[in-house]
Amino acid sequence: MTAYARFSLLFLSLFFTAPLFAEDMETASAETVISDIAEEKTLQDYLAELTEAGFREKEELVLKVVETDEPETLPVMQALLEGDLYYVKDGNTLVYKTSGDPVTVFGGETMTGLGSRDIKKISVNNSLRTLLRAQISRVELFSKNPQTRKTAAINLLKSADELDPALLDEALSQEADAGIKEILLLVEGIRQLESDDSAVRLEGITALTGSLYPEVRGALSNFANRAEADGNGKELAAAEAALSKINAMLRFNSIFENLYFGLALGAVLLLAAIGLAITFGVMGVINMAHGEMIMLGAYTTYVVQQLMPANPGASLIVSIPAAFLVAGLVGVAIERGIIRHLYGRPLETLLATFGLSLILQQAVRSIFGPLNRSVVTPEWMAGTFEVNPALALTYNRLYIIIFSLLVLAMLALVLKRTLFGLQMRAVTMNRPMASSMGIRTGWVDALTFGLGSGIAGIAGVALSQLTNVGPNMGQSYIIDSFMVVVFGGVGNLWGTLVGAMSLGVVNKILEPWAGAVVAKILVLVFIILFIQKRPRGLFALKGRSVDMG
Amino acid sequence: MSIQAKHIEQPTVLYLNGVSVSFDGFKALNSLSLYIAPGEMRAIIGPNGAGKTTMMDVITGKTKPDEGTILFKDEIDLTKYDEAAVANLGVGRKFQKPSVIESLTVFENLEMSLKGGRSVWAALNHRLTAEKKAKIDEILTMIDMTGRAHDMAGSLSHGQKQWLEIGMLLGQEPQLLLIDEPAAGMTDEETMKTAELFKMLAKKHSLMVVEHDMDFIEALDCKVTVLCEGSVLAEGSLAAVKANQKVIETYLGR
Amino acid sequence: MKKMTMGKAAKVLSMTALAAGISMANAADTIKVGVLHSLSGTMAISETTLKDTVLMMVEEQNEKGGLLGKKLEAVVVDPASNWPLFAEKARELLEKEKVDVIFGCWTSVSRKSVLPVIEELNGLMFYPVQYEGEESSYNVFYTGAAPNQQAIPAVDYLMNDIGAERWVLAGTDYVYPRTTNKILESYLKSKGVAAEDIMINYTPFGHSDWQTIVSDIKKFGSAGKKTAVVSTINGDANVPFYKELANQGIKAEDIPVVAFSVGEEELSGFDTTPLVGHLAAWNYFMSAESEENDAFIETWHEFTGDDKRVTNDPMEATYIGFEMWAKAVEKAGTTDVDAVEDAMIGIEVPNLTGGTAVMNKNHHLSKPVLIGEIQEDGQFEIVWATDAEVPGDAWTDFLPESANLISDWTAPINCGNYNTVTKTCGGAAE
Amino acid sequence: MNDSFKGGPLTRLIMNDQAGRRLLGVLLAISILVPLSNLLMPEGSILHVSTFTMTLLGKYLCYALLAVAVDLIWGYCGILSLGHGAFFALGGYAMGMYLMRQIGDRGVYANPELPDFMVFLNWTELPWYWYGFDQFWFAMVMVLAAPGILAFVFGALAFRSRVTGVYLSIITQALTYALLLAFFRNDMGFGGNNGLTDFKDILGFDLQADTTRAALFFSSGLALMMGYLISRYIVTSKLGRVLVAIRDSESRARFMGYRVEHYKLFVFVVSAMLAGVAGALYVPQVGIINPGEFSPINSIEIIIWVAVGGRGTLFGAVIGAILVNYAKTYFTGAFAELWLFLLGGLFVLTTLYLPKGVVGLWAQIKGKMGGPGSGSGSEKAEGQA
Repeated sequence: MTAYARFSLLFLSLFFTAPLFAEDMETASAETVISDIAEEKTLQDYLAELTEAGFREKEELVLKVVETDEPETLPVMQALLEGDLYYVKDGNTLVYKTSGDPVTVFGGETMTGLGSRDIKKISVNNSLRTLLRAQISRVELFSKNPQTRKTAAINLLKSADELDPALLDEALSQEADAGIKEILLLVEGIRQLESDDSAVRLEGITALTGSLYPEVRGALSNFANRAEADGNGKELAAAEAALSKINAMLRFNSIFENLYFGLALGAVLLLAAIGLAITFGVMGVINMAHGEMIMLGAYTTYVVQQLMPANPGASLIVSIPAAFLVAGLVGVAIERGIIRHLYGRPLETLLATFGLSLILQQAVRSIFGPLNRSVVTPEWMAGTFEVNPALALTYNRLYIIIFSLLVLAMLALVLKRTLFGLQMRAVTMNRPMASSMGIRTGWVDALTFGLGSGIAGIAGVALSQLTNVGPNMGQSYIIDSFMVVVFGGVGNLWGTLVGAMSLGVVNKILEPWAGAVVAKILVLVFIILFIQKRPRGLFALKGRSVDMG
Repeated sequence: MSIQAKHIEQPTVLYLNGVSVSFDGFKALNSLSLYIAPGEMRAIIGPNGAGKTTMMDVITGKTKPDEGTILFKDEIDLTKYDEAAVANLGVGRKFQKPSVIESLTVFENLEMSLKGGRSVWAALNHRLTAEKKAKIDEILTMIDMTGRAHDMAGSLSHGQKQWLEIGMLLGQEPQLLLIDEPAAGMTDEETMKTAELFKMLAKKHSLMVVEHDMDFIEALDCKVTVLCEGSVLAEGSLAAVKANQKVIETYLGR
Repeated sequence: MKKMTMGKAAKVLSMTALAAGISMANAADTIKVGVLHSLSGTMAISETTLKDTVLMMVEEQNEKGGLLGKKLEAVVVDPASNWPLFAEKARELLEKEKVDVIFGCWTSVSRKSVLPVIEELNGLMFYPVQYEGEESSYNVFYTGAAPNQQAIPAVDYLMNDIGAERWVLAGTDYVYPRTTNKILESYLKSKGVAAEDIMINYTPFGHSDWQTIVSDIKKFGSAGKKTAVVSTINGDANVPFYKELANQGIKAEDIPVVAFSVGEEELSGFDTTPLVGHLAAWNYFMSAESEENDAFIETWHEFTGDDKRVTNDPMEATYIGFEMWAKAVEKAGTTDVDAVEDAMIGIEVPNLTGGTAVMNKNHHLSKPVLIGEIQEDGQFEIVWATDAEVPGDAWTDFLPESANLISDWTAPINCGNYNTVTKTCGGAAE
Repeated sequence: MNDSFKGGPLTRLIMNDQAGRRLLGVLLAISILVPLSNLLMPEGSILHVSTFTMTLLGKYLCYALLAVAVDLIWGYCGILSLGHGAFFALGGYAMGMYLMRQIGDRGVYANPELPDFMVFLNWTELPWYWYGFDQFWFAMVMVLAAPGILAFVFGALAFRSRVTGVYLSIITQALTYALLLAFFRNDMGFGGNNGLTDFKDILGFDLQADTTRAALFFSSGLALMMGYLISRYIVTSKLGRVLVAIRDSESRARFMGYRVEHYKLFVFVVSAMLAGVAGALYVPQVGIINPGEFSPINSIEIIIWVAVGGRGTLFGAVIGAILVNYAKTYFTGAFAELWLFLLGGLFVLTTLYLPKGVVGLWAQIKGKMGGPGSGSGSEKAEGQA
């Protein structure tokens, strides 16, 4: 279906006067292809055609561009791939544009005074991106930077069968880095599977055995299918042996992976629950507005990021104290305004805080609108840490695990080592006594509630990296948070940690086996049954009963 | 061991033998042994943390002992029962802090405590018979609260709540009463009245009274057991106990 | 004693009744337009925009002088993402407010909840969201896409243009994804896709931890065949899903994800940088170039006072529905439901993407189908479109139970679920 | 006190319950007058109650019964269930399944056996747990049994293990949340997110007919009155005093020899069944039952109705449920964009200034004026009669 493809040569004559004709879908026709005169053309000509071409034509143009092999070729293709290649509508000058003013491709001049409507991106689609990546990889295979070469080699795994063997041989002979060479050998191995010679094919299988690259597994299973279809028993057996070895390694991987997923989920639960462990666990406030404190933290992150759009990484760091302050101050205000009138009536705190949560949700909806807000992930949080080619740990989860533990550690430190922590414990243990010792219990209460809320705000910063930032986001965490705190044992930070992590891991171990929903149901049933066994949670304070009244 | 060995052949209402309980490594009761004879009144004293309340918890089924046996009327092993069952077997307990049902009236509190009709069904179909009413009136007189029968228990004074609770114990008609610091918070006059009441009760019931107030114990005029660190330190008349060197060192001396 | 009680009861009763709104006042000089979209709760995120769209259309129509010489008056209620409340509010709109038409609902369950009320009271509703089909009511006009106007063209594109051979059908566990995936599964099998090359996965609403599922998709995609994901994941679950895709490094070139519930509005809550190239199939994209669209966007920006606000497919569907209704009312010369229903069929309104939308006999539209790739700026680049408008099919041909059913609200059939084999109108016959 | 039109226990119940007597009078009047006015008065008459108003009031009555059920355990026994919506929903589903089976072959796919949602999800036969629901009596048994059995199993476990206070609250929340997730699953065979809808008739009567609606309305009123009287009977019996004892001092009750777990279990199961009945009457009136009813937020809302009305007074629960829901209906219509502020504010203000709810306020005013004890005063004053 290329009827809607936009392009091109028909209008080459109108090139300079009417670039917008390119948008005219009706006149485009699928059968029109690049004309023969293209042979004579230079890089510049091809690129000029790019501004007008449809996606199919662009693919052919890219292949022609590759052949030009001029100094600009590689940067242009990279810019095209990244979506940084634009043209000025008036005059069709090709420019690179990232964040600042556009820079011309030929000549490198900076063009000023152009608005966003004056230039237009040269769009690419998925197949073009695939093509570009493959083509660029072929060039980058000879880059000086080993990291670039490695990426290029890995990219070539995907298109190994289309590769020029001479190019691969050359790369292999030049490659000094053992790791990259290994990958190139895999590329060669995949190619060997396509060979007409059975011996070479078997050689290929041997070369591929034990590699965890998904492409290798893909090539081998395709090969096995072919061998089965052809009735080639020997090769099938060899391929299946290689595959089963890979699968065994993958199974081992997946155990580790599930554990990691579990800890990552546990970290999210922990972050969500720590604040509640203070407001509910320590102070006994059934704080239904806890989720909204998380939400406030996430919105703070959004606002901070709007204030410093150029630097998402730094803004995230700034957001942490900012979110703590915002949510914390709101928490103090709530405590002073409402909660303090309700001490000794814990169930009524449920009512009041539920009302508050409705108000806060609607307030955020009125201020920011009902839509989710986009919070940008800084680059250092994106990507994965590759343990092996089939096991990659996502950085953001890794950071969140570390972050959650840090927050917990900081909190423990505050409670154990500071005067405020001491006063807080004194007030919760024996209010009249603390009061008679000159502690201003009112302020300790307010600050404690503020602390719990502030920590919920910090959780919001972290969660903004994982999920929606919207008026309802708090609702999705409130129930889980209560489960964690109660499961761990009310009033026990250590219990909150162990509770969150074990619920996370149990959930993730069950999930591949039972599915996401059933896993969650099972976890809930598990909590219900567990509480029967230990009615005061995992880490209950034992001892002579003091609850007689 | 030597103490109870002498009496092993006599009938007992309560018989604790080698009872131990520990919480997180802390031995609240350490091989505690003691017995109470039918119709006996016994005062238990001991410093804080001696295990008095834990002992009551263990007897009434609230806490399960790690080891040891507790025999009621020489045949029923109380460690096998929970609170409600122990109460229905005939062991009544009064707490240190008065625990009456504050949002019910004095009358209702007593009505609830009357023996029998503990099942859900019985409670649903309960009728206040003349017989029961008479019994309640009797208790009201005994605890001197006839005039306040229809007041909320929550509106009573501290001492009155203590009395009401004792009255509720009587309604249960237990054979053994465990009473934790009944004199706490009472005026001297009330204390003496309470002592008189107890002495009267001791004719029909066995009583175990935990108390700090020496005047009160003096007034009770009964055998005294001194607990310390979860086991019996000394036993005998108040005077004998007071003279005991070990007791002086660990408790009275301070 | 008893008498007094009764007297009091009557007083309380009459007060309640008054308060609950037995209002006899029915302003005859305006035409009332009911707006039944959630303004709070989980669906507010999507539906609030549609409420604004209707308000904008009403305002515009009034500037043009209203309809039949009367002004339009919008009546907005909030069913608060609570499905039974939808039914109650629909009744309130029809019985108490006596509205002439309702624009509303988003989720299937809200529509199902409202349907009996609308049918009982013979109301008229325009439903502007893509849905699972398998329904056609006399009282409802469906201006969103039926599965054959979204899902099937999208799969065709992935199969023919991208070369996908292995499929992950991931959805939220409710009726729209279930039905769509059933249809797709049957369609894919009819195209020769083997059962082991189809992976189906359902997750609950608001699912937020996608680690395992994304990792499974990645593994499924490494079997040597080009793999594509067809996502019917709904609403709030999308953000964490796409974030996880990005974090686990799944690029659109390797495993493209085509979504049916992710439009410009949803993208405005995403960080789209890592998502460039993933796809969506709709009948409208904001990036479509046509005069009508430019004008629509401009009016929208003016109305909201925010030139960053995006437009999306359900907005276009609302727009088309409203324009059609207005035309039909003028054609019928009345707002009477039966007359308007009759006039609606065959009504044409220009699409915002060019071409014309037609209301068919089955109360579904003929509309073009577009496929767009996500761009860094949160817009879609249209990479494919059908040659002609596709007529919406109320009953899919890919499910055995509904293959023989058609909907035709004109004489002589006049039936929402007419069985072409038995030549009878199904259960909906009264 | 001479209007002892029925003898025996009822007399005892109604005596000393001035507020309850008024409430029952009003309920009786509403239950009779509203349907009559809807059916007999011509539309347009000032005395005509529209079908909209009647179904709305019918819904409130169901909610009020639910509130009574919650107040019975929370107000009198101190069991704060954050999962009572689950019992309501189960009763609703039992009724919904009956109504679904009544559709018969009038579904869009005209399948005589299977509901539509099963047909298009390719179910080939009716799952076993749907058997029997084509019989009204069976469905009615299940309306009581499904919530009752769940409450019995859950309560037997939890009360025997002495899970109390907030721990109990949270696991009730876990219970309803787990059920929410389970009922959302289409594989469960309860219609998934869409739930059960598009009902046609009940016992052969068209659900959309005003007469049927009127009958349902009357039944709801009757059910509420019955529920009130049953609860009243329980709380005024000695059992009620044991419940209060458990609420105020659980261990005291235990040391008095009462098996606290049996009492709690009994009242929990009764309460769950009342909630189930409320759900069963709710469903045909609103026309849909879906898993949203299991949502923990719904259960919290029930608590709020009771608290607003006045915890520990049964009629307070009724008043609270009607008041809050009326406010919600009114606000979502009149202040579509602001209603959350208003409702949230109402909750906050109620807790701060009306700790005993609306009923408490009333009692306070009455108390100042020296009137006879109403509200909680009368609750406490009877007992010994």
